Amino acid sequence: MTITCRFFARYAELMGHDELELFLPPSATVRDAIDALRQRSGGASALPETMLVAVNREHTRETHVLDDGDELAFLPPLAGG
Amino acid sequence: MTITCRFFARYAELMGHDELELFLPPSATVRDAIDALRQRSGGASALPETMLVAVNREHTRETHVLDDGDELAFLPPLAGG
Amino acid sequence: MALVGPEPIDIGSLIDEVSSLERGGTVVFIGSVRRGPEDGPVAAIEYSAYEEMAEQEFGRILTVARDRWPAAGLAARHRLGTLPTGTPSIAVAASAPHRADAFEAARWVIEEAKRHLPIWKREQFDDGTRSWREA
Amino acid sequence: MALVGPEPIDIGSLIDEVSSLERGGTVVFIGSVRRGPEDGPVAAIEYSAYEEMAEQEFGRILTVARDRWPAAGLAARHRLGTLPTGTPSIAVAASAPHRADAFEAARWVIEEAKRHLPIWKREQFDDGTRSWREA
Repeated sequence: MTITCRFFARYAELMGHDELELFLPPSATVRDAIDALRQRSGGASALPETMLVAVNREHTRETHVLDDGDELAFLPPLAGG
Repeated sequence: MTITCRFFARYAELMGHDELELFLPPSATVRDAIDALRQRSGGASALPETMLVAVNREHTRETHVLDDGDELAFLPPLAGG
Repeated sequence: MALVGPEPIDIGSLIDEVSSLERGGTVVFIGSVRRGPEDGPVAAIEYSAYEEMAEQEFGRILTVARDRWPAAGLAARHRLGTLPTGTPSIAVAASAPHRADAFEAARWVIEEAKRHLPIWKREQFDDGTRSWREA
Repeated sequence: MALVGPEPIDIGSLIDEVSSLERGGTVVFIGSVRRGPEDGPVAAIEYSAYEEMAEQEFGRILTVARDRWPAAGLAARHRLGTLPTGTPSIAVAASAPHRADAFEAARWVIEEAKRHLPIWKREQFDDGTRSWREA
């Protein structure tokens, strides 16, 4: 299945871009997505092992099971205002 | 001695004016001034027996001894804002 | 700058007065003439004051507040005269490096002002009648 | 009306949005880009957001606040982009029949926004260097 990954702020800077498509087996979790990303070369390997995540704009946890077409966002620590 | 009395809001309405000169013996207190006022005919007799007062723009009490030339203000209950 | 007087309250200039680069948080309180279900058919409120004393007392309130929140910027106004419902009658602006102080200082100043300023209100109702409102 | 976006924050129109005759007390909070002794030589802050989510989260915060303070009027904005020191980045307006509610609602909304909006800051210093500021 295809997951759209989005990166913001420091993570986008690390990655060198703010969006990529990730291909994962069915029933993959957010944790699986993070592991798959961190095995890549380049900035992705420098991503933290645990990150704040949102799926389809809702905060969620690493155990969340992804669906095809989901938007998975990686959020650096928040500092609004 | 001469005391300038000032009346505000409801008290000015009762009195029909917002200022009058009061002639009092030396060492008269605020209480003496109130008593002298309330013995007058007209609106003054309807003034409350106790009132919030200020002498020369400072809150004070009925026992305050007045000086010649003082400004004695009678303040209805406050309701600013 | 008169703290008490007939001029309309300019919120923008009140904010400008308290702003500075070190103060990241600004709180403005605006009190307006209200016409709610508890208020009856209020058309306007006439505000009158012992002006010289109100000016002095409001100045003192700000002085005490500056002493309590030394890093804060503070400004305030109370308008006098006949103000139709919806019109601002009092405003307080407080800025500070951190927002908690800005909130506390603004709140403190408005509470003190409501309690201590020698200012009185007379309500004007839709039918033309008027009545003093005392706290 | 977008809650999050690049447009300058218009405090006057925020106040207008929450005003009504029944609501006698209005509190406005304005957060600006600060340059104080603790901040270093900050020239500007770049604000970036997960915009769709920030818009949704800010909307939810206001919905919860309206539920908690049903008589209140509430409005808010968060500005994005590169904002020089002194520029407002966030503003919240709350009005209510009584001022205690206006103060509480404004404070609650700003605290929630600071904690939950997916918005990030990168500081730009006088020497041209930049650094992410994380809470």
